[in-house]
Amino acid sequence: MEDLKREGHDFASSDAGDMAGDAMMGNVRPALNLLVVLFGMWLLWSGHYTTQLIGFGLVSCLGVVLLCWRMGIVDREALPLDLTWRTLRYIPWLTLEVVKSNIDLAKRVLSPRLPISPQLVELQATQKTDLGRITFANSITLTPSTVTIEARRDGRFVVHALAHEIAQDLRNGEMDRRVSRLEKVEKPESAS
Amino acid sequence: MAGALDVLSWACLLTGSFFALVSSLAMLRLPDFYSRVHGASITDTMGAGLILLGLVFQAGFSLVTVKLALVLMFLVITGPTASHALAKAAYRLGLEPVIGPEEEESPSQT
Amino acid sequence: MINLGLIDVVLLAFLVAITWAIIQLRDLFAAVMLTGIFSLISACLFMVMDAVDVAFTEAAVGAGISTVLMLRTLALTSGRSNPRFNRLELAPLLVVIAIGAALVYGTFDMPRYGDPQAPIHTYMAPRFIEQSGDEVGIPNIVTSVLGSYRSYDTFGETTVVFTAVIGVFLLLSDPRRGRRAGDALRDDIILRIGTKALVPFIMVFALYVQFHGDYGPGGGFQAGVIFAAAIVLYTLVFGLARAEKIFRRRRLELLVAGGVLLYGTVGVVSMALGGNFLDYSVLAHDPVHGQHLGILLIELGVGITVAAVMVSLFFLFVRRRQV
Amino acid sequence: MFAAAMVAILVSMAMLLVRAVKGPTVFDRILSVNSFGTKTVLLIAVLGFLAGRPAFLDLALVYALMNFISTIAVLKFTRFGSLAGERSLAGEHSRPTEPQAAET
Repeated sequence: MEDLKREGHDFASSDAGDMAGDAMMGNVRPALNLLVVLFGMWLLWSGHYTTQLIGFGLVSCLGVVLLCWRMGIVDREALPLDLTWRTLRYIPWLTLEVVKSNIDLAKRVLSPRLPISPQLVELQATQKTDLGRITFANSITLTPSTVTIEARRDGRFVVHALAHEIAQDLRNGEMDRRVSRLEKVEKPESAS
Repeated sequence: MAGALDVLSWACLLTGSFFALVSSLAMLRLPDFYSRVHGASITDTMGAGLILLGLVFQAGFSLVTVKLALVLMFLVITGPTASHALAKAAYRLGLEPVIGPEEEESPSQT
Repeated sequence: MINLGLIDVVLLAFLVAITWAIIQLRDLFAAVMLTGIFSLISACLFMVMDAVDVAFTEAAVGAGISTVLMLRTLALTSGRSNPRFNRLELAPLLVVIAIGAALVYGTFDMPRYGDPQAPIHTYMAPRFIEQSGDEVGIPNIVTSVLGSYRSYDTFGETTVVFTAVIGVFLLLSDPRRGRRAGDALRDDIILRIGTKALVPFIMVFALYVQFHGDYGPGGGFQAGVIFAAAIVLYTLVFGLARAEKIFRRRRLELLVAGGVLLYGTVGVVSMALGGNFLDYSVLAHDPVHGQHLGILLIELGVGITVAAVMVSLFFLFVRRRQV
Repeated sequence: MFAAAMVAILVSMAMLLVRAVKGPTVFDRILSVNSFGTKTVLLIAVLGFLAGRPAFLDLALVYALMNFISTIAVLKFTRFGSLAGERSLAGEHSRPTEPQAAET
């Protein structure tokens, strides 16, 4: 809740981002996670299992993790592994929403009358972390007929919706609640 | 069994192609930039998803399946990110969206 | 293959339409966008002709890096083409028509596409196809040819890249440049997290392309460009100032030279071991292993040089003061 | 069946081409190019199966990748007039933080 009190201006928040950039140094766990995932990807993608190539893969992944560490982009945000299990329950729901929305949009586009009425919707998202807000924002964008235009750190969203009732659905906030539930168990980390 | 898979795969490919077409049609028909973003995101989700799924059924379970899944995952991550960045940039630069009437029934402009 | 024939025709028609549109448009930004589409379609054409390695390069360079550089150039000029050049000039038109006619006439003498009797298919190609498996021992013949049989050419090409970038360094490195720190797009949380998540995977993919050139399409050149693209993405989102702290100019310059040097060293070492320049067979106890090692090393050299060159070029263009 | 998918993708590419040429705003063009890139990825994947060479998928991934990066680059260009983003962030181009057309 304290999070929401902060004045949210997106542009001014770059300082906070900078601090996050320095604070993430010394965070070993995400680096190990990244290494494991990258190496797993290498094995899946490669398909050639000679000692030489696996060796190259290991060296490559290690090198990339070190470089990314130096670049300051290795942190929990980038690879939210611990969210995965709860996310797995969210993905089917989202997929269904996306499919429904696709069919609805296709009907609108194919109808000769073109029954649309674009709206701008302002929302107050209830997620407490950057990652949660991003999940929400991307879920909105992934669903055709809604696009996130602004996603501010204080949770104020501006969304473009293609029709009145789609905007109404969004205001009802089911997606918001579901995404918020994803981060429920976490300790509410203040955004870095 | 193989026949059923084939039918499934064809159905996916055809539906996916249909959505790809609808997406482009939406890009042509919808009245302004912001609504066209919705059209583009049909390709990113249903179009790509179904076509790649159709190919997965063709490939059976192999490394190719994994690669297809990863390509799809990549598209699903980058698609919305790019759409959002684009819409945001347009909004920040002051491109005004066409706002439709509140009631659903009235015909839209343009 | 009726389907592929159809695809050829459609894609070529697209190319013609785009070219026409590019000529007609006065808005240079729109022209750059259309050039991007042009290169996407050309790469599809390469694919249809089964030239996967070429399509790979076109994808990496044409669709990605060159758009960025063109946009950057556009930022230094005005956004519209000069209407003065809009008039129809007779003399240039005649010259263009004459040259075009000569070229078309020239194609009459060329063998049909895919003709097995064409000279190019009867001269060296059969030997490469039949013997590269025994001599070089690598499934991807393109890599065998580029990396081993024609490694002189490839060495030359790498040197050309090296020389070109030295020219650009001399032209664009303005010591009086105004350094302005830009925070870039980092304030956008969505873009920031997306980039954080993607960059490591892009880099690993680049290295995959680097080391799997033996088996599939790819190799040092493509890998270098993809790796550079990851750094470009990072720079775009996190800002030039931060990127330059990690990829220091001095180090990039060393890498640009280092890659070419690695390539050349392989050649010199093979001479020292009693072979010809760039004859890898002497590098190990049995020739096939030697070939493997040689190709691996020179591809690595090419990759390093290309990646460093691309990143340096990008930094130079971005740093350039707006006139 | 691959052929049908191919034809559909080609036709939709043609429609996107029209949008890219017509504009009218820069954003429409960028959007068209981005969508065109996605269609290219799909076309390459389908072509790979048609030609029986699923190795094409590596290429499809490169396309998806380059498409994303060039879209971001183009965006930076239109937002700040330069890739480094030097122009002041709250400068002439940013709009007031309050959206004008909000819901009632």
